[in-house]
Amino acid sequence: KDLTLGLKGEPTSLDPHFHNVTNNNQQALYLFDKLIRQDSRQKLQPGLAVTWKPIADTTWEFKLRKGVTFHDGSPFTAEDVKFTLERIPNVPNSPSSFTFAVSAIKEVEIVDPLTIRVHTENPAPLLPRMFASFTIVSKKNAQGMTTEDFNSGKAAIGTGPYKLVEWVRGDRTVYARNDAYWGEKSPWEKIIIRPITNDGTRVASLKSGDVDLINFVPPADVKHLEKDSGIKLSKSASTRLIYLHLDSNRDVTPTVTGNDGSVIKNPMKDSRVRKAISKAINREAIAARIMEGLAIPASQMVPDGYAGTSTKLKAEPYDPQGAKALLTEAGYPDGFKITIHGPNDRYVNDGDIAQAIAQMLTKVGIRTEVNTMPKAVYFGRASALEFSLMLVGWATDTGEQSNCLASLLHTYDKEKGFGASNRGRYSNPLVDQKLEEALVTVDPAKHNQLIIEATEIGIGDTGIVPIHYQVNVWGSRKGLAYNGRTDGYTLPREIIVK
Amino acid sequence: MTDAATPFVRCENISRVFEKKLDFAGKMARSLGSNVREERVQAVDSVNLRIMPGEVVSLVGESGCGKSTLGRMICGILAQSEGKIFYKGKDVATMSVAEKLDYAINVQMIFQDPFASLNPRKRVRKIIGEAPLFHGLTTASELDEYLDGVMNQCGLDPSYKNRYPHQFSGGQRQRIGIARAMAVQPECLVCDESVAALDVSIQAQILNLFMELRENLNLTCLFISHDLGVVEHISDRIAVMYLGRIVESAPVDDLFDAPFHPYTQALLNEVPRLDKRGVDFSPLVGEIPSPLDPPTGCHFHPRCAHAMEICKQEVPQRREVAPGRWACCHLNG
Amino acid sequence: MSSHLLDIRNLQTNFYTRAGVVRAVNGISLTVDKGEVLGLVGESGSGKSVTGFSIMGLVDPPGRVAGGSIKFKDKELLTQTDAEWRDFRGNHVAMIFQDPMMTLNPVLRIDTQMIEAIRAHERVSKAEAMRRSVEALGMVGIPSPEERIKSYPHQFSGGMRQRVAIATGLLNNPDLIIADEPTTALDVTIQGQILSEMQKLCRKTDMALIWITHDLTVIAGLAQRVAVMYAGMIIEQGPVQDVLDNPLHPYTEGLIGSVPGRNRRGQKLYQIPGTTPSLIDLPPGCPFRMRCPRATDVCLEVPPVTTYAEGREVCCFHPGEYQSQPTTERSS
Amino acid sequence: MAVFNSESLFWQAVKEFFESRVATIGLIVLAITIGVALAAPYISPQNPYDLMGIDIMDSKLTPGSASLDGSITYVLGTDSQGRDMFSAILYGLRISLGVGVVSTLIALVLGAVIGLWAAYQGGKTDAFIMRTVDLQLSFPAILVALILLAILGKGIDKIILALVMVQWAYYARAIRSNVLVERNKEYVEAAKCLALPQRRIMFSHVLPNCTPELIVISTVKVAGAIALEATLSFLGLGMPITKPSLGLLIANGFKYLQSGYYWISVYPGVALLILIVCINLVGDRLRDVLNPRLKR
Amino acid sequence: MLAFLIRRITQSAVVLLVMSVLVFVGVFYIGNPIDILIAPDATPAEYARAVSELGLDKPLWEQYFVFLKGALQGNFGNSFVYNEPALQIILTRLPATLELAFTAMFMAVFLGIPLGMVAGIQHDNWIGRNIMRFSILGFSLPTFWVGLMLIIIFSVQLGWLPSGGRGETVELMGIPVSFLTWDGLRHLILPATNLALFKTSLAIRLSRAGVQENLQMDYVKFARAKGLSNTRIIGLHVMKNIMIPVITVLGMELGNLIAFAVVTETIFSWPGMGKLVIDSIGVLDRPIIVAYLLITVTMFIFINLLVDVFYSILDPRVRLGDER
Ligand SMILES: Nc1ncnc2c1ncn2[C@@H]1O[C@H](COP(=O)(O)OP(=O)(O)OP(=O)(O)O)[C@@H](O)[C@H]1O
Ligand SMILES: Nc1ncnc2c1ncn2[C@@H]1O[C@H](COP(=O)(O)OP(=O)(O)OP(=O)(O)O)[C@@H](O)[C@H]1O
Ligand SMILES: [Mg+2]
Ligand SMILES: [Mg+2]
Repeated sequence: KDLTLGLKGEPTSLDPHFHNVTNNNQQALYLFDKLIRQDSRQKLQPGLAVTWKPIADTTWEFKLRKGVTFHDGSPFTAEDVKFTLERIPNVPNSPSSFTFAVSAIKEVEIVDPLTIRVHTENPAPLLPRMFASFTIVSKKNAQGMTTEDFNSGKAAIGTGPYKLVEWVRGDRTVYARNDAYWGEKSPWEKIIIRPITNDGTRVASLKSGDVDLINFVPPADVKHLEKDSGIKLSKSASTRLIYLHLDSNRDVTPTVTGNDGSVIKNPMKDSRVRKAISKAINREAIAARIMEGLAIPASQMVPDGYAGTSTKLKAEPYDPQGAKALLTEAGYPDGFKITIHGPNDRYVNDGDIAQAIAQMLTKVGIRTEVNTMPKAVYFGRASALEFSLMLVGWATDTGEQSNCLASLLHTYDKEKGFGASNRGRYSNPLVDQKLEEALVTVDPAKHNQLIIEATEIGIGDTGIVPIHYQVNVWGSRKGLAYNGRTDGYTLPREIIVK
Repeated sequence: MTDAATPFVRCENISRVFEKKLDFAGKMARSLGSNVREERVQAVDSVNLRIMPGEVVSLVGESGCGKSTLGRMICGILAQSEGKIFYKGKDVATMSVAEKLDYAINVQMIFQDPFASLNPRKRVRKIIGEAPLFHGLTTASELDEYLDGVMNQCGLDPSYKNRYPHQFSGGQRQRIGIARAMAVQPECLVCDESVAALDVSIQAQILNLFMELRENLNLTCLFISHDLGVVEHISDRIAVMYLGRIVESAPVDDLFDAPFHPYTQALLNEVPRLDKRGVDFSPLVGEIPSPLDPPTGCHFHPRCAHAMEICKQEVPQRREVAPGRWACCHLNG
Repeated sequence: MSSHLLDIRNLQTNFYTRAGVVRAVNGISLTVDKGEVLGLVGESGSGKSVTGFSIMGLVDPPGRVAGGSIKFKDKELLTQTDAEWRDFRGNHVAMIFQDPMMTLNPVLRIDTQMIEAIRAHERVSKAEAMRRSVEALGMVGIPSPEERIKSYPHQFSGGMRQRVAIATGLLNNPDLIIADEPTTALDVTIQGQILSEMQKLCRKTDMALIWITHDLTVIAGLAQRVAVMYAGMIIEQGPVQDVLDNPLHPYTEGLIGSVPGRNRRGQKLYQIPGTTPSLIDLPPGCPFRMRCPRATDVCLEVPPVTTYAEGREVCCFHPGEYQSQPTTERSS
Repeated sequence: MAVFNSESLFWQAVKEFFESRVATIGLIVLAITIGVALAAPYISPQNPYDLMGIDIMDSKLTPGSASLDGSITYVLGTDSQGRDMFSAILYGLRISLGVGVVSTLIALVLGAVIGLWAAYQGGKTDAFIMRTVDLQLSFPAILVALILLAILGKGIDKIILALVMVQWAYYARAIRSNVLVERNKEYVEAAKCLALPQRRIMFSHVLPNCTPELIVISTVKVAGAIALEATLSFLGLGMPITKPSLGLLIANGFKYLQSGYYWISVYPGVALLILIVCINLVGDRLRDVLNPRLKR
Repeated sequence: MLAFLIRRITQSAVVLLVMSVLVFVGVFYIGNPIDILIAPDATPAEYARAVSELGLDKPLWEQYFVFLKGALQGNFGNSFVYNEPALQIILTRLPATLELAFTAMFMAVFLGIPLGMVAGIQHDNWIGRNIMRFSILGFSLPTFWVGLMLIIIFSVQLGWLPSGGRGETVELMGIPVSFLTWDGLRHLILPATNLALFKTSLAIRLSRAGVQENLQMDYVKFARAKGLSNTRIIGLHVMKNIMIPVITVLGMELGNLIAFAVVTETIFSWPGMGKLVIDSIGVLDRPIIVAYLLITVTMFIFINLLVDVFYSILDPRVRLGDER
């Protein structure tokens, strides 16, 4: 009857447009719906929009679903969509909003209550992808409402599969089934979500039967949970890429010194050194020993099979000899000293991965120190370019490679908004050019081809060093299973009852 | 340089007030109507006292009447709030540094508690020897010899030099305390209840030691005690204190024969004596008043059998009632 | 002779410490009669307090009464059960301690502490107990006792507190009060007041009193009989006049000699050589012999108790000469 | 009754100390632990801080397994990096002890100087210092340390700094109140009367008499500091990950506790417990032996 | 008393002021919250907008004065992360922490003091010794380690108690509490035990020392000389005397308990403000951190004040105006 979920995180708010962060987005889907849904492999699916198509270079038309009502019984119409699109850039104090998703829009035109047209400044091939990132709120209920009103439940009225019963911050969120839901009916009357940040505690809650299902089962626990007959594990590869960013632009980089401690020229400007670093890393070992098999060695920025992935790129094989040779060739036969920085509370086993990489680099002659820190400190310093070699993660929520390319490999360009997370300041005009072209190419096939080319160039030049894609694991009590999602969301509709 | 006519130490109207001032919060509270007040204890109230060279003057009085405070001021470890102290005729306040040091060393104090007055972490050698060494009365190489002398003088076995205080009995400890003072070759000792904590038999030993030292070295002594028997035994002159004031001072025999002040009379009456058998005790009535809130006029009037109206209002002046005898009492007026 | 109120025979109290057995009370015999004031004198550590505690059954571990007998009104105390002891204490015999600052519980009001003393022995109402407490306070000379009884101990001066302690002791009309140096910590004037109150009380109620002190002069004024203790033994006892004027034991003589007073002004005081011995592993024989001017080889044996007259005893091989003197009439 | 023997207070205290069996055992174990910790570089089979020497392929081996290349046997198993747990524990002990002792010593000296100075100066200086101490003490220690470390980042120097920051005020207050008590004792007056200079009285008479209590406090505080360091490391602040202290080892093993890799967390935990319990046992006994209130 | 109050209040005000400055500067130095909060693919323009939205582009002192002005009116600013008034967020979490802390304190008092008294009275036999051994252990074990062990033993191995979370709550005078429901109680036991262990040991040691010290006092002997029973002597005379230091110390420790709840709350996912603040430090949510610290310290000060007042009630010798 009831379902209790133990989730690693908690939304910071129930206002779906306040904070663009996994936990918020995930639980927004309990209360609200998107125009365009993403399936478990992040393919686009009809949501509140039944169809969408470009009717001109700069115009997209969306047909809306008929007969959908909000929790309060009011009907869903194009007015609500328009209201949502206008609300998104105007949520006060939002630390991280969805403005990016609507920034291309010039005008929203309501054709009839179930048809809406979106006009853009320039051709916007990625608009449906963007529209798959946010949910639609009710104009009637959300107009003039603040984030607080959503949190209290007053404005948290959507078209989603569940209605909000209560939210006790830090303790639980309780949802009740929306019997009038347009989509698949929930088998549970009530869903209780318990935020349990601590990995050990979360696993323990599952084992003791306090919760029915948990997300982010830590890799270390997978082995013994698999032996537990009362528990079922579900694994799913994710789009979360763990990679190294290397300072490849500056002449002198902060943490690199010669073996004698003297300041030397930044060796990582040389693509051979970058390649050597990539070759020195034993991805299989990391996946097997540290991730307990719950990682897939990565070759590029999103896993195979996603839009924009190259079939030519393969994960760099472990080759210490080759790495040494390349180092010698680049003029560093005895290596150099460097510090690898990484967060210790952000990704699965992030600290361990950084250490393992340090171990491996040290073995090919690059004497590596490790410095891990809480994400609170880490990202600020990383963005301030204080590091030379850093461990970072990237999740491609849109399900295709372009925004990843734009953020990580495109030359940093504050005006045009490129390279926002290019903390190594990698710069390659060829990559820039292909990507920029792709972004205005509406034809899907051509668009895709350009992206692939850009990726091949960037990765081939070792602009970043991909390590692996995380595999997410859900654990549930016997009788339940989870059909994992690449975005890592835990959604009731993916839960399989046996 | 001390001629017989110049007092060794003379106190002129010295007073000592202990005050606890109100801080900012206290003042504020008072202005808001709270009844906090500054606490002011007049421990010593314009006392005149002279100690002639070679004389033993005793200071008696009830607990809290300011005996120790007066003693400590004379020793120079506590500053007076008012009045002057003359050392060998010279005002201490106007002395040079060297003279002050001379004064400080020459007047030494012996304490009451044989346990607390010795530093438990130092050996006897250090306790006694530190000051003479520091003041250059001896040298490190001659220290041992010097100590032997001092310890012998005080009836201590010099072989105990390397012991710690806790390894001695109470009487021996008191001797160590005396030796410590004697080691700087003072001319005057201030003994603050120095025998009060000792058993009778030990007390006798220490008293004998005092008298011996005094005779041999012609020491001047201020002997503070509340035990009239002891005082009677040892002193030349007695000063009786009551609540910060000296109410009477007289040569010992005169005082015991004919106490003048009603308080002295009452006090002497109280003293139990070996030769007073099966007496009916007829005590002085009343409590010792709190120095925080002393009675007006003559401090003794609430307990005095002869109290008159004037006693409540006016502080009696010090008068010479007989040659060498002073008293403060209105009966005398 | 069974007419004594308290009759102690050969009492032994030992402390079993890590360093060895401390024979704090080493075979003393003592009697107290109704209405009598007995002075128990001796130097620090001679076992006076332990004697008192033994009578009260209050010897703390590691101490234990090791032998002898204590009879109170012909009843043997040492074989009493815990409950009997509890009933006995404070009811038949009361004890008052030296330091008035410490004997009262600082966090309980005076009335609580007095009422409980009554109600521990008698089933009376609180109001009745209160009335009696107020009365007792009045008896020891505390002004306006009805108000003062509501105070806490720290609101009293030392002398007042000692009076409260005495009043508490009096509450159940005991036959005997053991006062363990109750005036040592007080000023002469206050001591005089307390002595006077005690004297009045004893005369009024026919209560017996054991006054423990190291001050011979107090005994001289207060007591009728005196017992002198040294190293756990009573080395001399007898009527006050007799003992003070004609001490037989060299220790008593020395003690009297060392009291400073006008008579010997300016002269050297008599000085008992040496210090009190440690009571651990005390060598056999007379404990005073190391300090005794009269000691001879016989003193290596424990001296026997010699009785000169009724109640006039000494424990020495070389006593002074006994001048038979008529005992003073007891002041009554 | 005074017992005369010819020993100094120190030896008497030592003798008394050993009268307690538990405390003696505690002291012996502590001595061994300290010895082992000091000798770690010489006796541990591996330098767990040297990345060259450890191999990820040896990770999470059960106690008693041999390494892949057969060169060492991991008696207590390995952690997720393939680090020999036995060596890591020895080195961890070294860090924990070092951090505990050094931070306590610095805090002690700092606090002592400040407290003494406050007591010596009196008046406004005293008031100011004591208000600062109050301020410091009105923050819960763990929060101060948390925030400080968040600001400072990682490293042994930083954690020592943080621990000093949370401890000094405590000592300053203890010293000051002790000094105020001692200063009124008669032996200090005697020294004054002997015209010895004030500074000499403070340092050579008053201070030594405050030390026994300080010794007692600081032993217990060393244990506290070690536990606090472990807690902070556990919360992810403190030591850098490649130089794990015991607390960090426990934290690293925490996530494996339920997975059957118990040794990664349990053995360092046991080592930490032994260390702290022994220090506390010794401190407790010291308190009994040195406490002036229980004796004359 | 009035002087005492005035003194305390002025002091507290200064403490709070200094502390808020320190925290402000401290958090400023840790880093920029936007770096953590913002989506990684956000454009620089987006970044700049977020910075100015939160007022982080102003100079630090200006930010501080804005804060101070608000704080004086009871407004600590909105949480960066939750966009709700920081104070309100903390206040909703406060009852959970207080419940935990008070329960732990309750356990420490009602377990620690009797055990300590037993240990003090029976100090020579095995009962006393074992109690002391337990207290040494309780004193030594780091809280986080005990928490871990409790979970492993009682929820994983034995499955008796839940491993985390708060359980069902009911409102008691408008405050949600969990100890009144069976489910809530079950959730409360482990974390409270965890938190209480150290304080219990402390209470044991304090009361043992107190009993031993007091039993040697003359007043105990005098009470026995009055013929009182042991029960009354221990239960009233000694008890009342040892309560004074024990309550004082434990009272002062209550503040520490609230702070240390950070660790316990993290381990047991107890939805209190300790966990909140750890998370907030993680994302540099300055308003929350500042408000949390101010509230904790205010509580600290208030508790100490109460303890002092309580102390003066327990101990008739103390007069509050006297202090310093
Ligand atoms: N440092 C001080 N601060 C405040 N008050 C003091 C101080 N020293 C002494 N007094 C007060 O001064 C008064 C006199 O004290 P003093 O020690 O001189 O008395 P005393 O005659 O020596 O008493 P006793 O016989 O008890 O030693 C007392 O009321 C005491 O409380
Ligand atoms: N608890 C104890 N443990 C060991 N020895 C003790 C204990 N109590 C008393 N004694 C010893 O018993 C002896 C007699 O002590 P007691 O207290 O009776 O002496 P006192 O005559 O009352 O001395 P004072 O005049 O100092 O009160 C002393 O030697 C003392 O050391
Ligand atoms: Mg004095
Ligand atoms: Mg005694």
